[in-house]
Amino acid sequence: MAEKIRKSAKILVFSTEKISDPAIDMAGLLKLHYPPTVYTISVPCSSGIKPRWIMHAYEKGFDGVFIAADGTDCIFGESCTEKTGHLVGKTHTMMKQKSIDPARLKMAAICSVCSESFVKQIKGFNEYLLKTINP
Amino acid sequence: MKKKLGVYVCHCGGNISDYVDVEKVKKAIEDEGGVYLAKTTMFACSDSNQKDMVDDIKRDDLNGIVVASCSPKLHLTTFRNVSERADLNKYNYVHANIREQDSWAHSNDKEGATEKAIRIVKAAIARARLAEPLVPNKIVAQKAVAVIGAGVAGMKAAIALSDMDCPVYLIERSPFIGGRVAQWGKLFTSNQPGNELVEGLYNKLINRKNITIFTNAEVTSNAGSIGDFKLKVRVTPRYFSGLCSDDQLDKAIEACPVEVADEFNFNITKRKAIYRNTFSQYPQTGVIDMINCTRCGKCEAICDKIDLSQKEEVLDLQVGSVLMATGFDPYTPEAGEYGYQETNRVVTLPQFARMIEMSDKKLMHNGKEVKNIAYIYCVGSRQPEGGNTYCSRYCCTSAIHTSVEVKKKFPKVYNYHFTRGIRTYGKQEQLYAESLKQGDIYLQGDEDNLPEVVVQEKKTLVKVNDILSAGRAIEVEADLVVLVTGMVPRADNSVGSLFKLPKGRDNFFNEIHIKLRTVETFIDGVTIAGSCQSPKNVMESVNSALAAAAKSYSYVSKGELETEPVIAEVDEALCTWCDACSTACPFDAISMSNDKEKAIAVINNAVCKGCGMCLPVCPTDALNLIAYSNKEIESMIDALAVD
Amino acid sequence: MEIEKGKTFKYLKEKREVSQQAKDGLKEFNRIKKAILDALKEGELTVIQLSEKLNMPRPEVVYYLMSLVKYGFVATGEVDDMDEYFTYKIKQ
Amino acid sequence: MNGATNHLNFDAVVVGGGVAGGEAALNLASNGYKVLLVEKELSIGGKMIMLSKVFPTLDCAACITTPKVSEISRHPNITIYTGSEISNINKIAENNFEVTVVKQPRYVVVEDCTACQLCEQACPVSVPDQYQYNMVGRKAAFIPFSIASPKAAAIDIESCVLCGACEKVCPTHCIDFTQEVQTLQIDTKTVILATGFKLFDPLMIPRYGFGMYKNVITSMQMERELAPTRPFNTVLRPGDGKVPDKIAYVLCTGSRDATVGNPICSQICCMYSIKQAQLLMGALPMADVTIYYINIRSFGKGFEEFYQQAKGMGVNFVKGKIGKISEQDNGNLTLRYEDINEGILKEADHDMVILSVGVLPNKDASAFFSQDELQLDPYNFIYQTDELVSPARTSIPGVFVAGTASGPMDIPDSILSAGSASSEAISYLINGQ
Repeated sequence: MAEKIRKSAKILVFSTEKISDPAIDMAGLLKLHYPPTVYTISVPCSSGIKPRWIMHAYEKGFDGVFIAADGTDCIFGESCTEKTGHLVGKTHTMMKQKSIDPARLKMAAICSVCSESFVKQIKGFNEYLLKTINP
Repeated sequence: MKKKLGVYVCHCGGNISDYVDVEKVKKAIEDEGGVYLAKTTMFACSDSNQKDMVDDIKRDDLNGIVVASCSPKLHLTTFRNVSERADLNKYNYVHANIREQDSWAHSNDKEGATEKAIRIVKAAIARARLAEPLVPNKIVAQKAVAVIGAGVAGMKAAIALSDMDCPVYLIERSPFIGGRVAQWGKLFTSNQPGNELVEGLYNKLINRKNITIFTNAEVTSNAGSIGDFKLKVRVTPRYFSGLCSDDQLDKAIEACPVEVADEFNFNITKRKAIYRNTFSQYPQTGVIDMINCTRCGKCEAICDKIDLSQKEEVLDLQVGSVLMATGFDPYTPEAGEYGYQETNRVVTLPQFARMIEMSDKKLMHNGKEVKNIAYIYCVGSRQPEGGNTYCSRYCCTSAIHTSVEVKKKFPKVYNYHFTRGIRTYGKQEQLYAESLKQGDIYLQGDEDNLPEVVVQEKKTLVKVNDILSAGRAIEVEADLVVLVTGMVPRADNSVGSLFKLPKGRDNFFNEIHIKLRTVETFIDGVTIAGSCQSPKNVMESVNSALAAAAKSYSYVSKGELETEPVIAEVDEALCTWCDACSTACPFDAISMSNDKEKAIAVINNAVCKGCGMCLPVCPTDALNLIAYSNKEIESMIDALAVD
Repeated sequence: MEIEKGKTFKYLKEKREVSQQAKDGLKEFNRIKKAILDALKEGELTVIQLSEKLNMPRPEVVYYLMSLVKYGFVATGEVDDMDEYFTYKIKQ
Repeated sequence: MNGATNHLNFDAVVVGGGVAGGEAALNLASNGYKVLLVEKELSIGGKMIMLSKVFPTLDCAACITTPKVSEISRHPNITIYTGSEISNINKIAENNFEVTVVKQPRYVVVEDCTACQLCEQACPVSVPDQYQYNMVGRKAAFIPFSIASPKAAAIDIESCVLCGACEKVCPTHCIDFTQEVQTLQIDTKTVILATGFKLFDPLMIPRYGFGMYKNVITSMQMERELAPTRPFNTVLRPGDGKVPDKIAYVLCTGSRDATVGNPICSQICCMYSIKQAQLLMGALPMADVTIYYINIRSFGKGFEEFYQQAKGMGVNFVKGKIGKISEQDNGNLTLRYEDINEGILKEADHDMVILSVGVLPNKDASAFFSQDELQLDPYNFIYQTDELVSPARTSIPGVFVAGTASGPMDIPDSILSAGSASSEAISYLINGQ
């Protein structure tokens, strides 16, 4: 299938309502730009993201999925990081079974004011994904 | 039920429509399944539009609403309330963020931003199609507030809450209450000494039956949340079982062999391991600092009210809200910063304030009378590189006030101010005028031209290229250099982490919205007051304390609170009880039930916080979070993915 | 007197005199409105051109022109090559 | 109905419907107290509702004010009188005040008005629009501004020629010229004064040429030019409709200036000027913006960073005192100033000058009290008798002050001060002292 060269990768971000979503809001407030093909769905806590949702995103054509995790700031408890890591591991296994590059799933802890870090991470992720889309 | 949706796309007076073609967005979504009406609006949040929405919902029997505007943090509640006023269950309202996460973030790409807006709105529509009416959970709110920190903000907040008939626990980490104000001399503008101010507040506090004061007390853990915080408070004993007479206490202090730096005087003097309050601190009794005490028993022998066998206690408190008033630390300069610690001729402003308080007749330092005083401003604030970028707000006024007071007390001194532009905002300007009138000299540098302190054996020089006199190099030989240090967040602010309080870029506790919601935090039920939020002077701290008290009170006053009905639910058909979910739950909200034919998991609705940690661990996908079901999330992904 | 709904202005007219200033102001506005609209009938003009044509100070032209834009009689045209002055035209 | 008086009871009367008064009223109302909010203007929202965006977040002012305003206007415990003024407040005893309110006729039945604007279209009269700081006209039958609350028409009777055109077109027959001035007697237990501030009138400094040179405007006029509901639909100079490209700000206009009777700092002008400069750079990417200042006072949370951000965007900051402004033939302006950094006199040309006008006291409040004395401070702001410990207290127990009525402050400080006043008022209501 001939595809035209894409300017930016399609990325689904899972953010968390109290921690990383405010950081993504603040990135907008500070006019820190990132590709407009980055879409956010926010959930209460990153450790509640189901692997099947992530797999669904790849099936529907997303190039990458980014989990903007709570990290140790999580209001639901410190086990959040470990549990989010665990669900990422589980998803990686599922991705391998479907021959999807595990690097197309990325997780980073984004604190409530980590706007710059978010934009940096997303830009890096976008560049990586673009290389795999437009070889 | 087939959905009849109303969709409103907001211009936000240009904030959105300057970058997103809102008419195009409206056109693109009006034929989506379920959309009955689609409109654009200048300000979705305006009263007139809210009225229109209510009319639309009632007239057309809409059973779902989408507003595409700013972040849901600002207006989710606004539009949920609109739904309720139109007798539509508020959970049938879905918010789409096309400002912070679209028009502003992609202001450099109008086409891309418009395209993204269309998908975001479509995803919200997909979600609204599936939204179910929900009933909020009601929880009991404990009618009591814990105020953490007994400086002027904490004391004032406690009194205000008490006046509103709300029981208060006032928890202070140090052995004495009074905070930073107790360490200060005369205060601008009233010229009331800090100790008198503290005394007035303390007398009010101890007369209130519904205020319980804990000193030497620290919150060590927190379980629970808004309405019902369960705190553990560790109270370190004072090692006094009653009052010793003044005479006995003096003798006991004299007998103590341990000498340590006195933090009340910013380490410029020493104190014993057993010590008494200074006259500005309360309660007016002694205390033993067990970290430094050697338990030699000499003091115990002098007064029988001294009891080294007292043990620390851990108390359990239950409160509906927590008010944080943990204050600030004065910035401590690095060794060598403007000569700090290179010579004892360099001190900080708080140390200098204590020196003035403790001297009379002549201002002496190191056995020499002080004549020339050089004040260096913005130490630890507005740092050009790294460090603290913010302005500490109180210090210009405070330094000038100190220079005016020192001149009044010791008319022979000369004040030289090395500033970066004086910021005596508002009425404080009068003080600057007063200082100029008494003959103080002002010199100014800027971020590329900071003053320099040259420490020589016999003298200390302060130099700057003064921009007020066309950059002329000026130097002053100073008997004393006063570093006007700013405010920094408390070095040990671990109590904030217990409540997961978010911090800002400056590391002070962060409010929800700097303009209109300054005392609320993202953690429901926790408010912030005074200088733990940002640098403030006394009046500003008191105003914020009272505002925070009113807010905390509103959480607990009704005895009941509504919480989000977003909790986990179990698909009984799929559940095969394997215990994975109950292990994952951080709140012990899941247990096994044998009531049905098979063992299944049940959720305790009152305890479940709706984090969803149990979701991914279920091997049979039997768990869902209400409003975040597979269907809802996957239909949003579908809408976002469409090319 | 009988007060008729929808014609209550008659009631107030009996009781209150309309100030001369208000009457003069209305006359003046109508005169300037007509002058500006007549001038624009012949084509789009900038504030400076209008000012010369009507022999009216520029600030006054701005004020009345902007009012007429607000009331829906005049529309803003294009800006010149230097991005300095807009032209204004009759709203169709 | 002529001269009729009504007796009404409230727990609290809040005077002034700006951000501070609104916040205080909301705090009291949500604790179950019945509040009367008295506003002189035709809309609540004060000066904030007229602003473009707010520092340091650059949120649009309307976006954060309108929901608050709508919460206030819908609250079941709050009654609002707009177009109304206090004529007298008498303290009878603790928790017992008699307040006289004079309500001017709006000549429109607010409940029936749908804000359809047909009356506005029909009205033949055009007079300067005070809500656009006279930069454009408005009708005698008019809706004050698009986000006004209540959003309803009003008749400016002074300018009305009583032609009846508005009544003829009004579909709901809500225009009513039979309305009279109403005098209302109100019993209340406590009073909060949130009477706000006045802007310095730069006519008092003739050397700046305001009024004479049309391209010299005030910062509030620029605020309107930048707001979503702006008078010109873009930034233009009022002298000839040119898009400006060399813009100057003159800070401390009427502040820190004993010669005009206001020696104190207005606390907000540095920041709003820096904000406007940032907005101008956004709206007119080619524009040059210079700020002439004595000291930049960016002292609040996030302010210094905002100042640095403006520098980074290319706003010029010149430490200099403006001596005189003169006009050239093309409407451009020459600023003569003392460059403090270099210690010499200089001249610079700009095509538009914005005077960053300061905050002056609104002296209305002291006239409300005929029996008791409401003390003012040396600058004529309401005196805070216990400024450090109970900043909301005034010289009359039971009367509290909120917001800029007690001195210059920005929006967050006004909100906090309103929180403080309402908290003290609640204590007073409960304890009766």
